[in-house]
Amino acid sequence: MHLTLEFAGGAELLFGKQKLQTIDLPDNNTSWTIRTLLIWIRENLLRERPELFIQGDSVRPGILVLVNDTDWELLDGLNYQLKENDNILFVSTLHGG
Amino acid sequence: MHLTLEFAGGAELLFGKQKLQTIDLPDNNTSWTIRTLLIWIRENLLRERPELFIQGDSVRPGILVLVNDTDWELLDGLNYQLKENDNILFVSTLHGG
Amino acid sequence: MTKHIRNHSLSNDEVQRYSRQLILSEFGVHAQERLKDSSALIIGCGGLGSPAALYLASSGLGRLGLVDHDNVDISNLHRQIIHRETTIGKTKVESAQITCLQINSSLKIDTYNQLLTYENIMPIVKQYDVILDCTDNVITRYLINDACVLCQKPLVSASVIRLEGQLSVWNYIEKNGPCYRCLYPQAPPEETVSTCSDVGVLGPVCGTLGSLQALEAIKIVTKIGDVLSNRMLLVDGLSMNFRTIKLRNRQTTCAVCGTNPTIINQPSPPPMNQCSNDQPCRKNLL
Amino acid sequence: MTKHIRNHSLSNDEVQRYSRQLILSEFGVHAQERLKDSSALIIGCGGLGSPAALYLASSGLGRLGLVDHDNVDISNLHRQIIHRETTIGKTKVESAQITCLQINSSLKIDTYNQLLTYENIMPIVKQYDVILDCTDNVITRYLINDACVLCQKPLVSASVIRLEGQLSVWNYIEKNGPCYRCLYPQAPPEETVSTCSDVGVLGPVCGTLGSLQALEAIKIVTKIGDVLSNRMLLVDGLSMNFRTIKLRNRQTTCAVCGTNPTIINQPSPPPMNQCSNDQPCRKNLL
Ligand SMILES: [Zn+2]
Ligand SMILES: [Zn+2]
Repeated sequence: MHLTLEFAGGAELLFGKQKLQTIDLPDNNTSWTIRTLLIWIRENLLRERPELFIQGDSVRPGILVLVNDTDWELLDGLNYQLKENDNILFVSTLHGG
Repeated sequence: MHLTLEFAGGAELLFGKQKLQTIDLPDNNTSWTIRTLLIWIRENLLRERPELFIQGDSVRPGILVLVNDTDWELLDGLNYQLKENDNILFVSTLHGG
Repeated sequence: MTKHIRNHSLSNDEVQRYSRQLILSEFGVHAQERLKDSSALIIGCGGLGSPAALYLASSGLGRLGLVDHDNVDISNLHRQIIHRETTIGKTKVESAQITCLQINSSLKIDTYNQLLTYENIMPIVKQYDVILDCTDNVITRYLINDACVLCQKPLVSASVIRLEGQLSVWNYIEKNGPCYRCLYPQAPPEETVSTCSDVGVLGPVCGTLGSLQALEAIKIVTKIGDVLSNRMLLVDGLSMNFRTIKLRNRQTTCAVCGTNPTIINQPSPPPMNQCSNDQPCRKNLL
Repeated sequence: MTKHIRNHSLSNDEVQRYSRQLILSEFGVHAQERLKDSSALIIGCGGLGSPAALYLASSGLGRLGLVDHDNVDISNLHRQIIHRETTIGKTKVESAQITCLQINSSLKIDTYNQLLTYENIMPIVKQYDVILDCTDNVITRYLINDACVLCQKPLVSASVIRLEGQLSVWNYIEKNGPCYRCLYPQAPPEETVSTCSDVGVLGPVCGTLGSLQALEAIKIVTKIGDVLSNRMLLVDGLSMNFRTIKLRNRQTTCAVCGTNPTIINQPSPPPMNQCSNDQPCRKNLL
């Protein structure tokens, strides 16, 4: 399954400063969800300090997850079933002023 | 054919101040192009002063035409063949400061 | 123009000064009058607060509140365009007030040269129609959010770092909008939070976001346009990528704005995370 | 930090003042030095020019040129945040200079209290590394564009009206970018052109676009980030809609920047349209 992953607000620092990457998840019998995507990201992409991105089976507090520019809370959250060509944006909240 | 038309930079004033409208062009044997779309717009949507939007078979100078956020000059210009669900944006250039 | 409109409360000077807003069809005399009858509180007179204050001061707003407990430092001047070399060492609120009055000497300005606390914030926030969060740390952002929810005030919040910015309006009741806690019920781990002093920021990014905060505040009090609630604008100044994302509504489970709030009488610190080294982080960041 | 970098040209004061930029990993000492060695020309000290000048003045730019033939008027103050009640009646360039020097007294500023013409513009434009079009009429925009192409200068151009804005960088050779004429070989019919004096404008929209102009100018001279060339940013402040559109490249048929240009020695008026009442419109709008 072909997806675009984006990182912003500093989250990209955990991914070699890459703000955008396209990935291909192996097709398997069960569908991919954000939950399983996070596991895949942890195992395949996270170069640094996983606890700065993931907490438990979700993202750590302060990271907002968007699917096609929509808050995952409006979709199924961790259980959202990914679709071909979905765009998943992980944006870390900024606090500076 | 279902299309989204958008107007900005003041061009919307010629269309009842509506910045966005969805339209359905009748399916016919020949495909729709921007050229024929402009004729259709002139006949069906333009309420005011057509010469402030159209000049000859094109848009008047100062109006930029975008198809799916891309300059029509990078596509086929007037001859661009419209596709289902295309977004056509007509933006009038601003000059104020 | 306004000569044709009777019974408006604008003086001749005001008609001249605001003429470019009065003739604006989306704005006009009535919006200008609403603005004149309104008040805004800017919390933080730094990178975001500078342009926000300058544009609100010049717009015809009736009363402007300015909060900051800091003094002007030379390292502010690369981006905090409301301050001057001659105000280095002065309190930021006094420095900001001076510049605002130079633009608009009849503007009513209240200054609060103080740290906001769980005890003092609500009596201040209550006095204004719209609040602008132009601060620079996590704890204060939760503090301001809670106060705005408890006092029923819309909160125009922006944040910037490096060349990025974020903007949203919290607690916009007219649209059942979320508050800050609706999105972030828990504070981020301290190690993931950067400040402008740590990693830097470029001035014009502050100018962009602060100007947009002023714009949203004006739209809120004059009731024109589409307020940026239930949406967040993400700005990346390096790539010039502007993106608007759709956000959740007010959350029934929210600790401060939900149906069974636990935060009721005054703001509360957010639930803190364990640091990644498994030590609790309870720093007083105010 | 900079103590570890030898052979930089920044004074101690500058290191302190610009510290938040020096620590910015995308920026740093080298970008700050490039900025210090660079110059920018702001044409128009009004709604757009005000924030653009304030942010360029505070950023560490080496030399700033300011052009405007007008005097400060009370109707400017609702949006032109660089001017003051006390500078009403002064020339805009002097008024702007005063404020810029208050932020950064060591900034070199050149002021041009004059109308730009086909004859005088090129010798002025030649002296700067990047040009900012903050003007308010069609003819001047073509004039500036032509001069920038002929002098090989990148042109950061913005325009605002009501609550909308547009921004692009013209003649950015590094990306084979288009110039203004590449998009608009013919001037629009006079009747379709509105001015802020006719239909109005809201201050913070100017703040947003002018800040972004300063940002683009800084990116161009320091060579960081992705310059907004071959793209245009459309801003709708009423709906908070931000949209980036992809533009054509430099056009080989362009009258000034194409392969067989007809505009060679100095700028030229654009081809004018017939007015809708079939009278030729050849007003001198300068
Ligand atoms: Zn809430
Ligand atoms: Zn050209």
